[in-house]
Amino acid sequence: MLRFAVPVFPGSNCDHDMVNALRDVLHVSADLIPATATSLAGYDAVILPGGFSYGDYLRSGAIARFAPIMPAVIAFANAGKPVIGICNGFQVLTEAGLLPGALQSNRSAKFICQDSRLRIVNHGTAFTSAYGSTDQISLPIAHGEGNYYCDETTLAELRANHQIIFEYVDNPNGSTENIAGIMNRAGNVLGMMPHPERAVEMILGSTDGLGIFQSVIANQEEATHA
Amino acid sequence: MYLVKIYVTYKQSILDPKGEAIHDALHRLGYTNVDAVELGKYFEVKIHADDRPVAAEIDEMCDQLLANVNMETYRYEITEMEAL
Amino acid sequence: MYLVKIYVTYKQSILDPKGEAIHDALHRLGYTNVDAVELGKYFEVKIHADDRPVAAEIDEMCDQLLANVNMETYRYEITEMEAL
Amino acid sequence: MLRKQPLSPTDVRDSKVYRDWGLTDAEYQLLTDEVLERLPNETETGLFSGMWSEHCSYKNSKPVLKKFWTQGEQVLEGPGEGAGIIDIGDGQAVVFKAESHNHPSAVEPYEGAATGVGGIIRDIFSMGARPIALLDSLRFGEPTDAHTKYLISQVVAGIGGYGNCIGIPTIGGDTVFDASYQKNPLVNAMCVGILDQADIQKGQATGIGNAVIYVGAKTGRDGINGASFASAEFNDANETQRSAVQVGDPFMEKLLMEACLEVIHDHRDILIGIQDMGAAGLVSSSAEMASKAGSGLSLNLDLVPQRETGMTPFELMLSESQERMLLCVKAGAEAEIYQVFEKYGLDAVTIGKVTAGHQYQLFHHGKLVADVPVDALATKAPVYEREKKRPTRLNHQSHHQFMPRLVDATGTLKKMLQQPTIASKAALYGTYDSQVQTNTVVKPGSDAGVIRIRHTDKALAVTTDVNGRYLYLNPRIGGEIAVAEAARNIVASGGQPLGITDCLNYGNPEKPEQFYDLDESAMGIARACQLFNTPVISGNVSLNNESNGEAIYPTPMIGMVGLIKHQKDITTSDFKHAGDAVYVLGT
Ligand SMILES: Nc1ncnc2c1ncn2[C@@H]1O[C@H](COP(=O)(O)OP(=O)(O)O)[C@@H](O)[C@H]1O
Repeated sequence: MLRFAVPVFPGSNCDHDMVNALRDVLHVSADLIPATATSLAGYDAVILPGGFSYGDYLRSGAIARFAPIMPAVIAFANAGKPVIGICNGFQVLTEAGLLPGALQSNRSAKFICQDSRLRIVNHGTAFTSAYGSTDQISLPIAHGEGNYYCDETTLAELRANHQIIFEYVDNPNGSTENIAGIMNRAGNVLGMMPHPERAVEMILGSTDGLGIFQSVIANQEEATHA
Repeated sequence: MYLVKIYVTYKQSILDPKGEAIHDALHRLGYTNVDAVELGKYFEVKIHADDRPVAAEIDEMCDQLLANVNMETYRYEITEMEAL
Repeated sequence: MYLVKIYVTYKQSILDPKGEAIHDALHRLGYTNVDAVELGKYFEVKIHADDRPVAAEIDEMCDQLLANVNMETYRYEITEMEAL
Repeated sequence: MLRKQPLSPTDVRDSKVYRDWGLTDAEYQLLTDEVLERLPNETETGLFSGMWSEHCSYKNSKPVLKKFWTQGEQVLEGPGEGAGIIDIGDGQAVVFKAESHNHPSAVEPYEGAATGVGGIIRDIFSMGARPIALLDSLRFGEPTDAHTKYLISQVVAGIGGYGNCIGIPTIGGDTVFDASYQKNPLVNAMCVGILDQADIQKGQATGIGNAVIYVGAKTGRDGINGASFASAEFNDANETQRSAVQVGDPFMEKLLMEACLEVIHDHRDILIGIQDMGAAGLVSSSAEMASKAGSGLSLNLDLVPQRETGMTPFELMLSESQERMLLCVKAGAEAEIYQVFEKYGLDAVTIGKVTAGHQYQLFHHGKLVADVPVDALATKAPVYEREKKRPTRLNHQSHHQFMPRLVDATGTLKKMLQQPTIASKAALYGTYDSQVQTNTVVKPGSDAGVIRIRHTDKALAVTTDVNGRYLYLNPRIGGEIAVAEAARNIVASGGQPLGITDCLNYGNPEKPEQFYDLDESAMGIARACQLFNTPVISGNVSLNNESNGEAIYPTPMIGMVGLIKHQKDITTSDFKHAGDAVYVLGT
């Protein structure tokens, strides 16, 4: 069975939600890993969860980026294994330099919690292959600093390399080019503001988030069997 | 046209959780010679003169909106700028 | 012992949503002669000397943690304080 | 202001400084002549001023609260502990309580609202429960002037700022705008938690020699004697003498909550009692823990973690610094507790112990600075039977039924929908994370918020309601209506009402007409609760909601929780399909 690691920073609060989704709905193994751990040996994928790491008291993700677990996360990513950052996790990944750009305060300067329609921009990735030809999905967002910013050069590179994965249909937060999620150039690190782990059961309103995890699982299983 | 730099900081007895968190983070990063960190707000306001003195208006703005005088203090510097 | 005042602000080209929101609020309160508001962070850091120059250490802290150089710039002033 | 040299007991008496701290001459006399039979020193007087405030002693409201209906076979813990508990079957229970933070929010709306949320969350996890939902009940003036708009935006930001950060979904509430609340906004927060019945905790300190451990944030000079402040009336003259405002630290509270729940679950053999430090801070939590258990207590104040230097015993005991808890732990097992808190980077320090006898003793710099009977603090506060007089406004009521004359139905409907109180509140609750913890089935915007109980087929429906205008017109019937409205919201969501919590927001009870409103509406609430079988299991009283002599509408906020046995029975308020029939039920 595939093993997922979910690092828990002090102040993470979507860590249990992620593990519940992985274990109860996707039936894979998932462990909460304290941010003080220094190894991710034995894991097939890492997901940095949402929340307010260290209170997000400086900039979101800025302090978590130096947590003891982060060198292991960076090494894991550099080894080509899948790393996903969701919401605060995305902010940590940009602060850590694993993904380009930064996440700024929402244009409204307010926290926004709502469902958001997303366009899947690139279907051929390790994170989106399970969506088939599905064009749009709906996922909840819940953030105060989800306004993606990058400079022109970075944007041109993101475009040229098809690194933009999700775009908002109705941009809720002022993100550059409606960007909701991007991946790194190598295609193994994904960062996104919307919460797929909140959309894995019909009773909670939607199962549109499943595809991301199913893609990772299918691709990893293929890789281990190959 | 004036450029006003406004500094808003917590009063003495008020807890500054953000400053504390940053202080701790700096220590973990090895800057152990940092003894205290306070985090305040810094505003750069551009304003053009109208019928009343700029300083009086800035005081009023700070009291009303930019600072919370129950727990924060403020100070500011006003510089006259070349009109563009 | 040194007192270091650090100012972190957004780079020129970057829109500052919180500054905008405050600008709008000031206008609603009748301060219509305010032309622009930018909101930055203001740190007061107390630090005692160790083996390396304070300025070099502050630069490093800012680059590493206090500012995000992708979108922010910083400047600072160092004052020597009386030891207590 | 406090001096460096403490006042002597005779100075305290002669200067009547106790008045500034909220004690009346008669209360001071009761203290000296009957309770202590001596003159209290400055610190002791301070302890009593906090403990005998309305906020801690309920001295004005006790006779009223007695009228509430608090029984029912579902009740595991009624009013008295930090929060009430109701059985929901399968060995599980739901814990809930509401708290007002009206005065702090009027002074500093963001932090006042945020710390209100922080306080009610501690009440829930100190019972051993994991908080699973928050609600907020707000009353503001008409949102036309700049100051009211500022209050609204800051209060809402403060509630969201705390709840979103700590990771508890805000799934409901209610918001009303009326000129009656212009100068005295109401900010009431409710928290709901869930626990296994085996984990139920009590705030008690028993067993001679057992350790009293302080955990969480350091103590500073914030909100000194806030309990008496909260119980005082506003007027423009005391604008400047308000005690320092508390700042909330939801990040700290998140760590504190996780650490406390870990102690409760994994170290229950050594944990004897746990209580949060709320109103009147350290004195209130420690005196109540000892009094409830019939124990004595001795504390060494030099050991209290302090954020500031030179704090006096008065300041240390009455500080309302946030994010702090007090634990009573078996002697010898302290290290086990320290280890848990250390893992979360939190202070955990033994500051005293349970003693034989019934004295409450405080030591500071090696000296005994307070030595009073525990019960004098916790249970001997005076209780007032206030005078009650039917308000003259009720005599001038018209008994004619109002008959609206409708000429332009569409126009009238549109106008009504534009009323701030009736219009959608999505712009406010849209800034609250309503889905974190991934259990929210019905988000704000329907009748009640609904959260499923993971790994079961059950769900809970929760709502807050009250229409102060009805109580203004008829306090008793208005009280009944408030409970009935809450019950309708629960039923319309598919739930069976289980019980209620309340926040009794009223004016000055020393005015007979205000007391009438309080007393009558309590009787109305009691009757309705009995009828619906929804006992009152917890609550909070906020009096003196007046500014310059004008009271708010009587506003007893009702927070109700209902059980949905099968998730398939969850219903929502929106119309589902074109062509469906629409029925009107009731009279
Ligand atoms: N301050 C608030 N916080 C959270 N939810 C709120 C708040 N105010 C209103 N709501 C939500 O808005 C919806 C409508 O509320 P309300 O106007 O009081 O409805 P009604 O009176 O019809 O029951 C409810 O779901 C309620 O929970």
